Amino acid sequence: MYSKKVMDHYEHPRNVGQIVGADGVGKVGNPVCGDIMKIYLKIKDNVIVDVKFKTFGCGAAIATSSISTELVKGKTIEEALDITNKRVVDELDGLPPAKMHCSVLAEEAIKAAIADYYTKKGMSKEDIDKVCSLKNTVCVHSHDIGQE
Amino acid sequence: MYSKKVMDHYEHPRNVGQIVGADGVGKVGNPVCGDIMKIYLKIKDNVIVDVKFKTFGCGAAIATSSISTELVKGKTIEEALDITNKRVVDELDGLPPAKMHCSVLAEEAIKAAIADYYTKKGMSKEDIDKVCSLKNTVCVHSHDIGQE
Amino acid sequence: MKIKYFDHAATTKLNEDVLKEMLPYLTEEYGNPSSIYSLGRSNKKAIEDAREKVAKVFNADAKEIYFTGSGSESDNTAIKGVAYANRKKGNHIITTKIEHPAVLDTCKSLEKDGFEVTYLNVDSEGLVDLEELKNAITDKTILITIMFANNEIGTIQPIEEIGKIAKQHKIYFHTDAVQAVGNIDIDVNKLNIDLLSLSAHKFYGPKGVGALYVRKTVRFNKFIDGGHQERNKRAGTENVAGIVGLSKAIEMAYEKLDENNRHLKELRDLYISEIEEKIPYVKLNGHREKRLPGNANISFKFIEGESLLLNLDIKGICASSGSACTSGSLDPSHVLLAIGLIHEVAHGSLRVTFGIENTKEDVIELITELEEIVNRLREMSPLYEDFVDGTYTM
Amino acid sequence: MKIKYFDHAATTKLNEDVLKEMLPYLTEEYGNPSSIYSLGRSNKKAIEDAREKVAKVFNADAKEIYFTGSGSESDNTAIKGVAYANRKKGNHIITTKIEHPAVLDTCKSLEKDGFEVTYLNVDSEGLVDLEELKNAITDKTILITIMFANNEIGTIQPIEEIGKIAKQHKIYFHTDAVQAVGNIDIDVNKLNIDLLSLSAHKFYGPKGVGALYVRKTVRFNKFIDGGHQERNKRAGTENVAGIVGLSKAIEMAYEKLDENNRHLKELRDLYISEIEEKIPYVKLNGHREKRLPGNANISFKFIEGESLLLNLDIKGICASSGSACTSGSLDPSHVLLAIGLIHEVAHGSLRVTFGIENTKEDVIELITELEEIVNRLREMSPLYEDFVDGTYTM
Ligand SMILES: Cc1ncc(COP(=O)(O)O)c(C=O)c1O
Ligand SMILES: Cc1ncc(COP(=O)(O)O)c(C=O)c1O
Repeated sequence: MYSKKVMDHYEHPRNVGQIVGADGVGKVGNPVCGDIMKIYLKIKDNVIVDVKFKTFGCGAAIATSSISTELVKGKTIEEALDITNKRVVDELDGLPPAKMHCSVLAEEAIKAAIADYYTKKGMSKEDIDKVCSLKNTVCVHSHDIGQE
Repeated sequence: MYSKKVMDHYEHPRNVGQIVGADGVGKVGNPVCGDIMKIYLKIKDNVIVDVKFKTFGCGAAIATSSISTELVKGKTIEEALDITNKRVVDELDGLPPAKMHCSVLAEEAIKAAIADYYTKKGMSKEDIDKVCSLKNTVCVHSHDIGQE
Repeated sequence: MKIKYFDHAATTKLNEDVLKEMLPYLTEEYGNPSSIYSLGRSNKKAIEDAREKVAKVFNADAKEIYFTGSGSESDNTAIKGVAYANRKKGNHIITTKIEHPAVLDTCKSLEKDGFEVTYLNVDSEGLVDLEELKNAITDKTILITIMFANNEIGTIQPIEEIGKIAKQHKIYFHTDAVQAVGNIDIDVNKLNIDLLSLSAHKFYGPKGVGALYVRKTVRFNKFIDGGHQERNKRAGTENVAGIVGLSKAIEMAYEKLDENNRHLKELRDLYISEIEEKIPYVKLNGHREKRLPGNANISFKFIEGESLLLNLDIKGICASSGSACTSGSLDPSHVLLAIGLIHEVAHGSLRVTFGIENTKEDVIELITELEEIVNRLREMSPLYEDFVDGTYTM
Repeated sequence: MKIKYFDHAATTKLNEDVLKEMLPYLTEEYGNPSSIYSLGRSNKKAIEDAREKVAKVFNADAKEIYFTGSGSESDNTAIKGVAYANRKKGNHIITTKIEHPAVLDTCKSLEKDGFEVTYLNVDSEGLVDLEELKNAITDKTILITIMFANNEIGTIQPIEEIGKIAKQHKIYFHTDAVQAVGNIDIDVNKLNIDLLSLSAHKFYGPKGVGALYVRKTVRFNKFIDGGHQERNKRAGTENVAGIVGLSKAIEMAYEKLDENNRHLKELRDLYISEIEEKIPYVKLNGHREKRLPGNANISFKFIEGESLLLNLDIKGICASSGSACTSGSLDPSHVLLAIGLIHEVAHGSLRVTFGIENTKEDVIELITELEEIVNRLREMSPLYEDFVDGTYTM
């Protein structure tokens, strides 16, 4: 089902926790769907110097959160915004079709945290939306499409 | 499926053959149905002194023919006419439901042979029918009724 | 790593004695039961002996037992078979919201074909309301199909009362007893059951073979068309080894029913009481007493079931969850939602089902592992964080 | 007494290597394939590997293979599945008069539900007429279902030509290949087959497991409703051991296809030529060349098949007959009647089907026994007496 890489990440998730006084916090997902990701960023001179996450969700949700924190750590904000869900999936050596939405959630969580950082900086909502291109994640699993 | 007795009779059928110059010959059944029984009787002083049969048919058809010849041999005609299909079945320690019609055929074959004997003696058809109560056997197996 | 298996409601390990009885039919006794030579007849006899054994367990007649390819096929055969054979009498079927998909989806198929189906509610412990059942009956009702015991929460329905109601109204009563058989004493006459489904692999028998009890007086259609096997009610060369295995397994289960039940209940009650004592924010799902002897379904709040299962798997522990992620659908278990759980609590459910080979030591180990894993997952749960912060309640 | 088995069209003995592959799934590998822990995943993988193996044989994709509980279930699934899913396009189905009951009775069921079925004739050798097929096609035709090779007389149909016709008219083509699989090389793409049924126990696999190939583009309904197994097309916990056995057996059959075929044909041709030489008044049923490598169906005039079988059984010889007495119906085999046999000749048919473990010596022994038994039964046959007397001809 899951790749070795996914299993390694849900068994030993990296950067679990929270950052008190974080510069940006993103929270996406919905308890009704069974997935919530929360990402904390510490940003210095446009660089993500620290990152932590908390996730309520399945193994894939934990693994995508974990790998995403690794991917953004030490990166500039622009670099972090470039990380797509596809990149997350590739880094994990693939995800089952039914779990693709978790990678989307991870991408969104990073963007939401950066948006929060921009908001705190006083950027307007429209400008943030332009930069972060935030979608609204909804309860849509891709199981049935993927399986047939 | 078949009792030991039935298996013994189809394996070692008694009185197989024909009697040249028989006093009575009965033939019942229908090749279309897959059962034909032919019984030859030698009758002296109202007693069946010899009997032979030939049968085209399944194991039960052969076994019922065989046992019937044993049952009538040495009997008076009246005693032979008293032999019912039930008696044939009992003597064979039972038959599967689907094979009950074979025992009916055997009863009919004996009666047909006796009727033939009476005919040769000049008895009228009505009188023979009264004595022998011959039915017309038709292609009706009792499988489906028996199995449900 | 030694596997610790607590998922006996999913399937069980084939009993060695059962396999031993099956093996001749996987080797020298290979004849087709429909063949008339001795190699065929001995296979036919094996099937008929198996039928006797199964019938005996339920106080039924051997002619009332039909072998199938699974519990699901038994359910399909029973429900579609009765529905189509009795369509002239009526087109209404009553079932519940917590049936297994083999019943629920069969009912949904029938709805597409002109049947009307009432899906009864259950209360917070998973029990149907007998008054609601009575009120649902119309003069078009031809079948009541209500499961004996639920596969997720273990709740046992008041089958005898349901049977009485069905009988009073002259409506056929089918029960999906896939989880009950092997765990509960069942007399189809005492309970007024007209049709009953079972599946061998739930009681230490082989996978891919089931059975259906149908009372002699019930009219039902053939489901698989073709040859005359199973008294012309289910076509297909018989799975002789499977049928022999089913019959041996059911015989063994009922020989030791009381003993096994005592053992399972002890493990179950130990587990439930220890978890409730040691881990906060948990909820037992299903009825506390009217439940399968080996079933314990508990929701661990603030965490999600699949990640719980995966962490248990790492420790070699097998269990199951009603989380959406393991159900193959968008929603968590329809059963947990039907008993009124909110989604996030349903997502955090863990079903542990004990079996005869489990020991007290196994259970204690399970509890220890669970404590640690639940703690760790809560530590990484944003829901738990919010709960501790006072910004979230469930 | 050592059994001499010549009834491989009825069923075959499970191959020992196949059983060996199955055994882990009857012992330690007992997980439910739907479970997410490793004991479940390994079972899921075993099924997916089996699917690959089966697909490879037919030049198909693994996603086009579905496992079922029997050849009969495959036939029911294919025909009912296509019929109900494509009802809006049309309600007409074309089949033949010589199909197995699993196809014929399924078609009859559909007729009761508003479908129209054309039953094509066959010639005296059991072949369908392609012109008759073409003429039968209407703009309501949604399915052609014609068996690959007949189970009684062994005749092999012109499948490639039928496939072409079906494709030209954009009609789905299903073939019941239960007797062909393991004996004939089948490429579903080359032959334009859209659906294909098979049953494991016909090629030294286990009883109670079948498979269905369905081309990706075919719309078909689920037959057994319930869980999501088999990509949501066939509910029920999988018969993992059976599926693994099926895949191993089919793989082995096709590895040695040519070699096995040469052997079977040698035995078959020896049998047919010797019987025709040594026993008068016999008739070969089916096509002399276009027939299954192991099939020889010969009518022995003036005698009845069941008594022939019973006499063979006494000698430990297993074979089969189209006599009414062994078919469970009033009439002899519908196949033998369809090729124009009169009833009494049909009653006297003997089907001998050779298998890979049979030897030339076995065949010679069979012929010797047959000569003696046929003679003895003719001596006690009133039909033969009449024939000798000149009062009866057939
Ligand atoms: C041509 C054909 N179709 C279908 C079947 C049915 O297969 P099964 O008995 O495995 O259901 C058989 C075997 O009896 C067969 O020979
Ligand atoms: C209550 C219930 N009904 C039906 C089934 C279906 O049984 P099977 O998977 O053997 O078809 C199951 C098992 O999954 C079950 O628990």
